[in-house]
Amino acid sequence: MAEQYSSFTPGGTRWFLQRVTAAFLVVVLAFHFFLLHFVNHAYEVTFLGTQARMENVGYLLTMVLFLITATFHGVNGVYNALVNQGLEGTQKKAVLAVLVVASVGLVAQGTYVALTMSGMI
Amino acid sequence: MYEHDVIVVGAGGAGLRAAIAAHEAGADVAMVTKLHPVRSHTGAAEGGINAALQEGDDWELHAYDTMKGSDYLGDAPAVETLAQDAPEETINLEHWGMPFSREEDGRVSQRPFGGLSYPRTTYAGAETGHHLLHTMYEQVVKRGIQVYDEWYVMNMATTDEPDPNDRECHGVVAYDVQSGKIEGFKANQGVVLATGGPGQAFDHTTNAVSCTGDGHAMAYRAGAPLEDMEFIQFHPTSLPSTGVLISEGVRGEGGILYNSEGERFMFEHGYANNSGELASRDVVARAELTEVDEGRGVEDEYVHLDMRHLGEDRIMDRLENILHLAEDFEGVDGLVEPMPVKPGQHYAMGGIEVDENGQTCVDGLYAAGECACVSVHGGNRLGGNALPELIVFGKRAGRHAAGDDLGEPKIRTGYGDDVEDETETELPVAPGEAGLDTTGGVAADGGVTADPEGILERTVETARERVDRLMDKEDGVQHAEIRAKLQQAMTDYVNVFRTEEGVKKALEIIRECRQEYQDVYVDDPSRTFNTDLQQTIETRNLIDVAESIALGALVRDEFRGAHWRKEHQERKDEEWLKHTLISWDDGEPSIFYRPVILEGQNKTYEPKERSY
Amino acid sequence: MSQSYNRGLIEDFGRWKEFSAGMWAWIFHKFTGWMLIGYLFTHIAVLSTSVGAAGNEAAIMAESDVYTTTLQGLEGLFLIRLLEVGLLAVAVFHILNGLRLLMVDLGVGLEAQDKSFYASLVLTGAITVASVPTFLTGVSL
Amino acid sequence: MSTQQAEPESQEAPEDPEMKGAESPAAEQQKGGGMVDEQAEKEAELEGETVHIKVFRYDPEVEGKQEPRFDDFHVPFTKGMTVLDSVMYARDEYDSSLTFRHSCRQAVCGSDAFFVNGKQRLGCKTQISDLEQPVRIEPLPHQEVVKDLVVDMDHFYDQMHAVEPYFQDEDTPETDALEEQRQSPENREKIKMSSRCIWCGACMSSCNIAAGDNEYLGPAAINKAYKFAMDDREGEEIKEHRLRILEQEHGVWRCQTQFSCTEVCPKDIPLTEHIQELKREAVKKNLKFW
Ligand SMILES: Cc1cc2nc3c(=O)[nH]c(=O)nc-3n(C[C@H](O)[C@H](O)[C@H](O)COP(=O)(O)OP(=O)(O)OC[C@H]3O[C@@H](n4cnc5c(N)ncnc54)[C@H](O)[C@@H]3O)c2cc1C
Ligand code: HEM
Ligand code: SF4
Ligand code: F3S
Ligand code: FES
Repeated sequence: MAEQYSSFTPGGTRWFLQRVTAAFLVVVLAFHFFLLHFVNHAYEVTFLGTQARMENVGYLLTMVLFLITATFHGVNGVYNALVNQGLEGTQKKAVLAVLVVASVGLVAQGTYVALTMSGMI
Repeated sequence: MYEHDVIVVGAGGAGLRAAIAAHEAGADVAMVTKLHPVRSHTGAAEGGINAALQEGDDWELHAYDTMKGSDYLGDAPAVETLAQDAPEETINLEHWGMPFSREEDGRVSQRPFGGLSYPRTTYAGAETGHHLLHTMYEQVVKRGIQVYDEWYVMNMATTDEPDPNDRECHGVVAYDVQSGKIEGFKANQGVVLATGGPGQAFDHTTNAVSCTGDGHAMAYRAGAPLEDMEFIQFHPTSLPSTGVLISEGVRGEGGILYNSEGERFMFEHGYANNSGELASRDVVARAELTEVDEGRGVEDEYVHLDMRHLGEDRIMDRLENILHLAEDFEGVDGLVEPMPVKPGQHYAMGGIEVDENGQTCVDGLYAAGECACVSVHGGNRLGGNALPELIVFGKRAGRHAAGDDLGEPKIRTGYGDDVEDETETELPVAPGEAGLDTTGGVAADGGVTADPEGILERTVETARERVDRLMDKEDGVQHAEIRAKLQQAMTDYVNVFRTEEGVKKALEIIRECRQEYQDVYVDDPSRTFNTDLQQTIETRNLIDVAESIALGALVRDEFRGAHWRKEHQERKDEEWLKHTLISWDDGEPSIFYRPVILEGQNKTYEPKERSY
Repeated sequence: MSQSYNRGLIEDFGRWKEFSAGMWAWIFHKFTGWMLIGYLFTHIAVLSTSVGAAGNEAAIMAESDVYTTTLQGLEGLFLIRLLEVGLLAVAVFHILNGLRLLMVDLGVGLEAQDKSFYASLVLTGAITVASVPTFLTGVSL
Repeated sequence: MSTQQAEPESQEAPEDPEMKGAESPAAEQQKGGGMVDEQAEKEAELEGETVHIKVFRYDPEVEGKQEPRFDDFHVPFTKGMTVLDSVMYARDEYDSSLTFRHSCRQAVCGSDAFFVNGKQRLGCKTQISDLEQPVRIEPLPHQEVVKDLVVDMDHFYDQMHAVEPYFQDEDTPETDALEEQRQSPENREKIKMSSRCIWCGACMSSCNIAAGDNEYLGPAAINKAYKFAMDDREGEEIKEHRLRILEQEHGVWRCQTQFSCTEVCPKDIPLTEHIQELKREAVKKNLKFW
C-alpha cells in the first residue's frame, strides 16, 4: 500500500495565493500594458515621462506591488511546474533556494529602480 | 504453500461477505480469486435487494412470496432464513456506507418487483450490484483481509474416502495468472466456494465471461453433489450480440415486441392474450423463441423491442439508460429504430448442495452465492432475491467456517438414508469422465489418506502435471472450438425449450466434447498471463456443469418453474416435490433425489397454482 | 513486476499528437508563464539603466540619458517591436487562459472547458493582430 | 500460396524508438506452427465486410514477442461489434495467445480499458464502426505492460487504497440496530456520479501529471475520496481527516486541470470538477476566515 504522504506544507496556501495573485495581475497587467503601449507609446518613453508617473506615490506603490505579486506568481509557478515534474529531495530544496534568492534579488533590484525613477533616492 | 484458517474462493458479493464474516469471527482469512474483487459479476446486478424493512411488511410475507416463486421447490428453512436475515444484512450494508437510493425523509427507498406482494426491493439507482460489490470490497480493504487476486483456483485438496460424507477438504490449489506459478493454499478450518454462476455453459448469456462454473465443477469432483441444475432462468430481453440485459422496465413502460412480419406476436399469436408483453419472463422468452423457430424472427435470430412510440420525452425521462445500453453495446439508437432482443441465460437456481450454514457434505467445504444451492430459489428465482442470498448465506458460511456455532442445520446434504435413487431414465450415452484427463476427483486416487499437508501437496502435484501436459502438447484441439460447440448445443437443446430428444442430443454432443477434450492443447507457450491455459481449464469445468444441467433436464419429466418440458406440460407435485442431485462417483455421475422441505417455523407451505 | 515492459519516454512525450484541448491549454499556459517570468527579469534589467540616468539632470532634459537612449534605441529596432508583439500574444493568452483556469478553479463552466480554451486562442490571435499597427508605428526599418 | 497475405501489410513503425525493429510475426513460428498460415487461410475465406485491427503484442517469455510489435487481424464485421468483440474473435479464431483482460462485456467490471486509436476507452463499450480503420489497440499508456494488452494495475490499486477507501463513522450503530442512517436524496445525488467508478484506470492512464509523478494519487483515487468526503453520513471530523490526506503534496494540488481524465472516463464521472471542488474545500478548511 502506498505510504501516507506527509509533508510539511500541505500546499493549499501556495495554490490559493497563485490564484489570488493571478486575479490581481489581470487588472494591473492590463493597466500596465494599456498605459505603456497604447496611451503612452513605448517608443516614446523617456526618463522624464517615467519620472513624472513614478512621482505619484499611488502609482509607485502599485508598480512595486505589481512587481512583488508578479514575481511571486511567476516564481511560484515555475517552482510548481518543476515539482510537478517530479523534483524530489535535495534537488527540490536547491531549486527552491535558487528561486527564492532570484526573486528576492529581482524584487530588491526592481524596488531600487523604481525608487530611483521616482527620484526618492 | 500458503496457509490460512479460512480460504474464500471468489470475491463477488458472496465471497466478500463470507470473508468479512470469518474475519469478524476471529479467523485468519484469505481470498483467492481469479479476478480482482471489483471485477466480479455481482457488479452487473441492477435491480435490487429484497428485504422486508418497512412497517407493514414482514419476513413471513417475503418467505411466502419466495416459496411461491420457487414453484414449491425451495426448502423452507433456507427460504425463511433468507427472509429473516435479509433486513439486518441490508441495513448492515447501509452502515458500511452503501449509497442506497433515498426517500425524502432520508430513509432507503424500496420499489415493487415481479412476484413480490410488497414493494421491498431495496436499490441503489440502477447499479445496486455495483454498489454492493464495491461497498463490501471497501470493508475488506478496511479490515486488511489478504486478497490473492488473479489467482485461478484449479482444484480442491480433499481426502478420498469412498463416501463423500466422510471426506475432508484441506485447501485448494491455485495458479498465479500473472506468473504461472502453481501453489497450494492450506485451509486449517474451511474453504468457502463463492465462484458465481455457470452462464458460460450457454452460448448466449447475461453472465460474464468469467462465469464458468469453476466452483460447481470443483466441488462436484470433490464429492459434493450438484442440486437442481436443470433450473436455469432465461431473461427474455437481452441484446443479441453481447447478452447485455435490457430491463423489464421497457416493457413496463409500454414497449412492444414485434416479429419480422411486424406483428405484435404476444397478442396476435396468442401467447398471452391478457398481459401481452408483460407476461412473466418464461412465457415471453418461449414466445420469442417460437417466433424465431417458425421463421418469423429477424435475421432468424431475434425479435424487435420497440419503444419509439413512447416519445422522446418519456424515454429520456424514464429509460435513458436503456438508450445508452442499446447504443454502446448494439450500435442501435432506440429513438430511431426498434431494439433487437432475444432470450439469454440469466441465472442458475441450482448449484452445489449446501445446508443453511453453507456447508456441503464434505467436511470443511462450504459454498455460497450463485454457485451454491441452499435452495431458496427452487424452480425459479424472484428478481431481487439473489443479492440478499449472497449476503445472508455468505455471512453464515463465513462464520461457520471460522468456527461460530450456528446451530444444527435442518437441511441434510450428501447421499443418505433420506434420498431416493434414480432408476428409470434412459441415457443416450454414458456421461462422465472420458478417460485420460483425470484432473478431478479427490487428491489421493485410491491411495491412503495422508495428512492434510500431504493431501495438498499431492493435489498440487497433480495440478502441475496437468498444466505441463496441456502446455507441452504440441498439437490437437483448441478449447475455443470445444467451448463453442458445447455452448451451441446447450443453447440449441437445453435452452428455454426442452424436449426429450433434444436433451439427449445435447448429452451426446457433450460426450463428444469430453472426448475431444482428451486432445486439447494450449497453444500459447508462455507462463505469463496465459489466458489460453486458464480458459482451457475453464472449458473442462463447463463440460461437467453443462452435463449436469442436461442430466437434470432429462430426468425431471415435468414442467416446474423455469424448467419446461415439451412432453410434460404440467407440474407433478406427487412425484416431483424433490430436488435433483447429481454426484460424481469416481468419474461417473449418479443421480438421486431428496424431498423438498415445506415445513417452516410456523407453518407448512402448501403447493398452490403459481399464478399472478 | 520484474518482467513487465516499461515503454519509457514515449509515454511522456511521444503521445503529443493525441493530446486533447485541456492538455494543450496546460502546455501553452506553462510556456507563456515561463516566457513572462523570463521577460520580467529582463524587463527589470533594462529598466535598471535608469539608475545610471538618475541625477544627470542635463541629459534627462535633453532626453539623452542612458535610460531614454537605451529604451528608444531598443524600441527603434524592428526585431524588438516584433518581439513585443510576441510578448503581447504570450501575455494575452496567459491572461485569457488564466481567467479560464480561475473559472475552472471556481467550478464555473467546466463543461465548456475546451470551448473556452479555443476561445482564448482565437481572442489572443485577434487582439495580437489588432495591436500590430500600434506596435509598429514609428519604427524605422 | 496465400501465406504472405497474413503478413502485416504495413509493419508500421511505432513511434517508440525502443520498439523499432519489430519483426513481422512470421518470424514467430511458435509451437503449433503455421499459426500465420492458418490465419491467412481463415482470413482469405472471409466474405463481406471486415474490420482491420492492429494489436500491440508483447510477451517477456516468448521469442519473437520480447520486442513489442503490432499484429494485424482482419475480422468479419457484424452489426453492433465492439472493440472487445473484435479482439475476442481474433483470439478465438486466429491466435489463442492474444491476451487481454475482460469479463462482463457490459462496462461494469472495468477490466478492458485499452488505448484505442489514441484514446483510453473500454473495449466492450466502444462500437468498432465509430472508429477509423485500421483500429490500433494498445495497452493503457503509462502503465507497465505484462503481456499484450494486459498492464500491471498494482500501482493503480495502491493509489486507490491510499485514500482510506472505506466508510468511516465513529458512531455507526452496531449491526443489530435495524435502523439505517438518514441521508437526504440531495446528498445521495451529490455523490452519485462519484460512486459509479469501476476502477478501469483509464483516467489515471490519460493524466500527464500522474504519468510524471508516481506518487500523485490520481483522479480515480481522489474521486473515491470525494465520494466519502461529500457523504453527509460521515461526520465533519472524518471529512477533515480525509481532506488532510488529499491536501498532501501529491494529492489534489498536483492536478493541473488537464481534463483528459474527465474526457476518457467511461462512466462520465466529472473527475476534474470533483478534484477542483476538493481543492476549494481544502482551502476553505485551511483559511478559516473564509
Ligand atoms: C445482468 C444481471 C443482473 C442481475 N440483477 C440482479 C438483481 O437485480 N437482483 C438480484 O438479487 N440478483 C441479480 N442478479 C443475480 C446476481 O447478481 C448474481 O447471482 C450474484 O451477483 C452472484 O454473486 P456471486 O458472489 O455468487 O458470484 P460473482 O459475483 O460472479 O463472483 C464470482 C467470483 O468468483 C471468482 N472465481 C470464479 N471462479 C474462480 C476460480 N476458478 N478461481 C478463483 N476465483 C474464481 C471470480 O473471480 C469472482 O470474484 C443479476 C445477474 C446478472 C447477470
Ligand atoms: C495577468 C494575469 C495573469 C493571470 C490571470 C495568470 C494566471 C495564472 C494561473 C491561474 C496560473 C496557475 C496555473 C496552474 O497552476 O494550473 C499561472 C501560472 C503561471 N504564471 Fe501566470 N497569470 C498572470 C500573469 C502572469 C505573469 C505576469 C507572469 C510572469 C511574471 C506569470 C507567470 C506564470 C508562471 C511562470 C506560471 C507557471 C506556469 C507553469 O505551470 O509552468 N503569470 N498563471
Ligand atoms: S474514474 Fe472513470 S476512468 Fe477513472 S477508474 Fe473510475 S471509471 Fe475508470
Ligand atoms: S487529467 Fe490529470 S491533471 Fe487533473 S484534471 Fe485530470 S487529474
Ligand atoms: S469487459 Fe467489463 S468493463 Fe469491459
